[in-house]
Amino acid sequence: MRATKLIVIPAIAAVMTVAGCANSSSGGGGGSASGTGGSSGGSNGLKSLPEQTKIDVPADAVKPAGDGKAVCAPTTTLAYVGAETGANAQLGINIYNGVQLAIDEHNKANPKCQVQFKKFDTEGDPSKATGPVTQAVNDKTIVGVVGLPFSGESKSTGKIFQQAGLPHITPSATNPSLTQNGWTTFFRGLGNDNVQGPAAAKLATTMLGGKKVFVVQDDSDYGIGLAKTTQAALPKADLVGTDKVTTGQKDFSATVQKVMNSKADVVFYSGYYAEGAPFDQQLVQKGFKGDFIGPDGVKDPQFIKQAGDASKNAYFTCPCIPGDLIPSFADAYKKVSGGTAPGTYSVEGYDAATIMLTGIDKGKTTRSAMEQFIRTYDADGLSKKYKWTSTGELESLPVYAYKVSNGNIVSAGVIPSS
Amino acid sequence: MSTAIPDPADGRTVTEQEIADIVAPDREIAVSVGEPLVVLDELTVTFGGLTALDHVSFEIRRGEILGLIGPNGAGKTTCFNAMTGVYKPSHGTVTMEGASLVGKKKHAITRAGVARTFQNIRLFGDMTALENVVVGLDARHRTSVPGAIFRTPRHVREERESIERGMALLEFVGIAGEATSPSRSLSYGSQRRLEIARALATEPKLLCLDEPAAGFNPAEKEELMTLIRQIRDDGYTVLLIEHDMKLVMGVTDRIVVLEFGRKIAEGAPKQIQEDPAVIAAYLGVEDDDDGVA
Amino acid sequence: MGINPEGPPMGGAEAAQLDADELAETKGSRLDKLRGRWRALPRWQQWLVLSIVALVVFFLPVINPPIITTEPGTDFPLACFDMARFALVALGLNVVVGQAGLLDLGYIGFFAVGSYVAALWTSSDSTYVHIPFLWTLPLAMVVTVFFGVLLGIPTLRLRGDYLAIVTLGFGEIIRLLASIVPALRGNVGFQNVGAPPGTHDGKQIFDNSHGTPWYMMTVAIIIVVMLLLGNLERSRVGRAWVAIREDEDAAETMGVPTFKFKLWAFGTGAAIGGLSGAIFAGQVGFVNNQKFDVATSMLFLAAVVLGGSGNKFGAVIGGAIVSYIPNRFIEIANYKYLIFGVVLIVLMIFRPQGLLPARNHLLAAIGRIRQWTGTASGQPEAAAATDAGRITLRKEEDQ
Amino acid sequence: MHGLVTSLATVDSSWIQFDWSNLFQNFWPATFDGMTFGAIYALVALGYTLVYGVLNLINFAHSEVFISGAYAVVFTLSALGFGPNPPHLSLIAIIGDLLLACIAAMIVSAIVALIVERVAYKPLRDRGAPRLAYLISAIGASFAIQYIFFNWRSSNAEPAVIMFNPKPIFDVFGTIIDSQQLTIVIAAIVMMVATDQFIRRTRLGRGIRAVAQDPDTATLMGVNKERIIMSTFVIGGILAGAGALFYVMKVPSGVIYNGGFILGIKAFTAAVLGGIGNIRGALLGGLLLGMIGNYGQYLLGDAQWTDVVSFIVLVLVLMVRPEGILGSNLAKVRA
Repeated sequence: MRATKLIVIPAIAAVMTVAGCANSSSGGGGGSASGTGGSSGGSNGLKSLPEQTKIDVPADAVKPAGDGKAVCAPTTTLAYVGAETGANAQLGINIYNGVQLAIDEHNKANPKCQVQFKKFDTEGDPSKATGPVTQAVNDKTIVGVVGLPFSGESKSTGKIFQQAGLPHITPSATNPSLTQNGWTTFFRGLGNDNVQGPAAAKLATTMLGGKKVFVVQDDSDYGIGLAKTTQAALPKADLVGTDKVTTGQKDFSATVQKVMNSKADVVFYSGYYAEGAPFDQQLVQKGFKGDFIGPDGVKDPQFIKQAGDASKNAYFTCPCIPGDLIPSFADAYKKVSGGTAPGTYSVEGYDAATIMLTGIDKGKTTRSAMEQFIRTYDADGLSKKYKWTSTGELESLPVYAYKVSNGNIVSAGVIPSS
Repeated sequence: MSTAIPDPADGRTVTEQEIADIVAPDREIAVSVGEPLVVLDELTVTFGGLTALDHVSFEIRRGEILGLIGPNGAGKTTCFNAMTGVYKPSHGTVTMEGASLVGKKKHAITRAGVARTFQNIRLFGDMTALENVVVGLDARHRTSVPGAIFRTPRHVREERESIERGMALLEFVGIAGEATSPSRSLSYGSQRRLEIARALATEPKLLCLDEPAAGFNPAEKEELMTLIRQIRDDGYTVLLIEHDMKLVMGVTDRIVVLEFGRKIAEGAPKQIQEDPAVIAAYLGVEDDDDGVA
Repeated sequence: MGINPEGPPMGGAEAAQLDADELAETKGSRLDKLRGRWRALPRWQQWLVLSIVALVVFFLPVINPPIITTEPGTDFPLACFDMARFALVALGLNVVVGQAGLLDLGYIGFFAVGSYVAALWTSSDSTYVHIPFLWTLPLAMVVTVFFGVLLGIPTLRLRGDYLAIVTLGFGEIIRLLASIVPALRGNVGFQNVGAPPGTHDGKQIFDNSHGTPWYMMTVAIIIVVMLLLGNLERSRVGRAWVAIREDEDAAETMGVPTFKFKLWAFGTGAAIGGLSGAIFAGQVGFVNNQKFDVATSMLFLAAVVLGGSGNKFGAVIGGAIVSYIPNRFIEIANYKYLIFGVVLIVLMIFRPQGLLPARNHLLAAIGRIRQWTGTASGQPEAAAATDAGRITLRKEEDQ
Repeated sequence: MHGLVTSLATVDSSWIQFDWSNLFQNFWPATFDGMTFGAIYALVALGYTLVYGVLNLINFAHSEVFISGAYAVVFTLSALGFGPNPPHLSLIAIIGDLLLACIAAMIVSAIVALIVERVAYKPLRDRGAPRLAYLISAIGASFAIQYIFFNWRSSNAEPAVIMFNPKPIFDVFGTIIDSQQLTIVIAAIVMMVATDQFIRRTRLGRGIRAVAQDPDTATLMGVNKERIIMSTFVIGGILAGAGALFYVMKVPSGVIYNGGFILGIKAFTAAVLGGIGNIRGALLGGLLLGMIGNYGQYLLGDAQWTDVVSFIVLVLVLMVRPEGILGSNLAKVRA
């Protein structure tokens, strides 16, 4: 055994030297010239966006606490249905902590209306979801549901909610077709892919001044849909190439090669941060000087954590107000989550729960009353204005641009529509 | 019940004649004794650079018991394997009744009429003795998956015949009492016999026995010799590889001797015993177990 | 005992009797007494017991027994359906792995093909001709058999370990193709997959939130499949499979066309996999590329091995357990695979034959053989000796 | 049936397009990058091959042996201050740190390999279990280890650790080969050669070959079979640990609980492609698989095709050469 190491280790050492020599030959130690793309314009010929210092939290945003005088039956229950475990758990945890926070705040302020909270685990799996959803639907004390987080599971269960008349607000499923099934109980608490796509196109071209945009999509429902609407909104001449990657992929050499070949100045990555972060990092490492744009699925503190300095070139689109920038929310959230900061869709979960809690406070403690209440709801939440169309889409949705500044995601203002 | 299964209900003991009729229904047909059944012509097998079998030619005649002997590593089993399709000969032919066996799949060779046993017993351990034999019988059956699923009349008929013939074969080799025991739990001797029954079940024209007496005591060998003769008398041709000279000399009609992959002698047992080349070959390797007793 | 050899073509009574024997016989030496008692029971009592068991199984979701129930975590009838689905899958995989001894790590591929067949011909998202859902079941079987043969022809000549990796690759290819081929809609998937017809009080019976009808249908299918597989087992085909599993070379030498029968095993397994996939698609009502991964393939394999590779009752029970445990104990959802992994190791060490070890009857009319054995050898005690032999074997296995 | 096939093909046949110009245009980058990955596959494939040679079984848990090493690399380097940004360290310091990480990975991988052997295989061997049992036990071990990491480290990938910024070294056919590619390929080849020599020349190597050839005879000849088996697992683990270092070097954010499974399948495919049980076959299979996958990716358009093409090539190769390209086994390596 010892003999093996004797052979192996010198071999590695020898080779490391090769690597090291190469490093030092091009100037002073490993990676001193990090060569990251310009974050603030200039070097790459692109415009930069000013950081937005003040966040437009709607002054009259509805809070779950209400007026503190609400009265309701002690069995009144809200539920979260979605991933709690499994590979998709993180998104679900972000959401139900938001819901938990809303309910905690409500119950603290309203001693006579203690709303119960139940969670049902779907693992984010369309085939698993029917069981928990049926269970939730059969529990008559549940008057409203926050969920389901993913488009796939929403598709496989929307009908069950519809049959039971149980209203639910999805805080994160963005597939446009979800509102075209005639489900009256389905409400979407954020913009769908059709809203974000054109905004992303606008950010890439008009706002950042990109002339050559490269669109990369993952193989998720979300990524595919968003890439499609983004490409459609881009001027034909500005789209220099497209590529597809797969969920779980960690090496993007081929895609990076294609981007470099295309001489693109802006890359739009339509997917989630798990692939987006290494992709951006590898782009920059290969010498990409342009900007990187990701949608709300990429806009996550994890992105910066994983991509490091490479993330300086990143911009994000999101039809949301950044909850982690609202200090009061972030602090309160951390108490519920056990210390972790709010993540993607935490605010949406909080807002969705707030709307239902407001309904309960107003005596809407049956499913049909709750559905009617949501349908006619018209008020600001923490992240946006909530007013639904007849199909369950939100009516007007500003899409915000975000950028990375000093290792944080900061708002760069609203992306003008049209 | 209109079948030929001896019905235990009537309390009658089955006669040996009845069993023999079931085991070898074709006995009367296979009587053109002496004609060549299988002909090996210039058969050569090489592994890499090593020639295991070097231009070996001989014929196996209908109705005879042919012994194939030689010192260890002489190529006996290789010859066997080349005939039964395990190895592909690099040169030469094996023909059976005029049709070539070379290049045929192992199962096709079996169906063409060559059956074998293995030197190191290779039964289907999880199966009962009877089931083992029925696998051999299945070589002649035609039912396939749909027929089996829906239990077509042919399937039912074949299954019934299988049990009947399988039991008769077990009776023939003398282990019918253990028909429903898993073959793994049979005694060594019974396993050897079962291998022979299983090979016979494929209705071969030529039965190849690869050291069937290995590990037997003299009494068992005696029984085996009787059994081999019975098999021949029932119209089968037998090719026998065996170390035990007494057994070989006692049971075979003719003998082929191999050494270092070449044929060095061929003839009646008497002739072989006196052949100087054979004696020379065996003197070199003679030991207590394998020597001429 | 009057066993009628000219019995009905399905051999219903006899087959059931043999299956029952098999079930009882396989429980290891500790249960020998039980087996003996079971055998001693008069026929009608055996039937009575079996019928009661069947009835309880059939109405399990309606009974919804406390403690056993998976509520409030997940709907019990749907959990029951999931058990039945897994049982059916395990039944199919058992043919391939348990009977023929072919290690198939890509069985999920067949399941996926079945699901997509149901989706393509019934979903509102599909542009193909729509046919009634029930017709997609045989169609799914035909299509998966086609895929099974397509995969089998180049690969079944390979030896065990090579076959394992190639089948694993096949499963992955099917999953990837589901993402790549636009007609299969990748992650977007197919909504509103069809269901069997029928309404009750104006509501659809086979609704995707009502597990009971789906469960009962699947259980009925399982029973039919088991009877048919039993027929196969006690035939030339079943014997060929076991022979191949035990010693492929010897089987070939005994005239078994091993390639052909391996292909049949693959095809049969594929058909059952496809069937379960189609039923699954109908129940969930939605099909996309999400759940057809290697890990699920491994769960299927775990089900077969847990229950007892080669024993169809074992496979069914194994399938049901693998599906039930995570639904019953949701707390362990995150530890599910960890626990399965450890269980697999422990099982292989202490009870490699699974809960119900394989002991297949490969011949019909066992009773007749026993009598014949006794008479032909002229030893009245031969039958008893036979039983003793069995017990010996089992002790060996138990070590 | 026929209708289905044709309709699937006709409705949307745009999904498969052979873009030869894309392949030719990117041929050399695809080759070099493929070789880099191939070298990593090869190092991991060696573990499969050695164990297969000695025990005749697929150590399905070897992928987890590998990923344990990758975790060790990440933890070590994170502790040493490496992160998502290239370090500002001197050359010597970097080499020292990487060596440290490499040794840590080798030790961890070797320990995990040994545990797998003792827990999942040894008891089966003692009981004379059938072949299928080993495989299932291996799958069990693989799952158990994966989900230990899952429950410990969550479903997120570990944050990236960048070891150094690749620098262009030289230019071949108009394509730049960087220091990273060169390091990985050369190191892997050196290690393969070292292993090959080790198996040929050392006493332990002879023992391994003897057991591979005929375990019973080897035992009779005085070879301690159990010790040989353990050594084989340890050597496989050490090589997997080295593979893990290069993997993290190449894919800094690729350390995730199921990351080993995917790479393990590739490595095993590589071993089979080259001829399982054959050390040189592992190298050849690894390099080929890396390149073929990359060619497929460029030829057919995107990364989803990599695995499809790899597996199809594997099937095709096995159809022509059922024992893999080089086909022989460990026992036949000549001394």
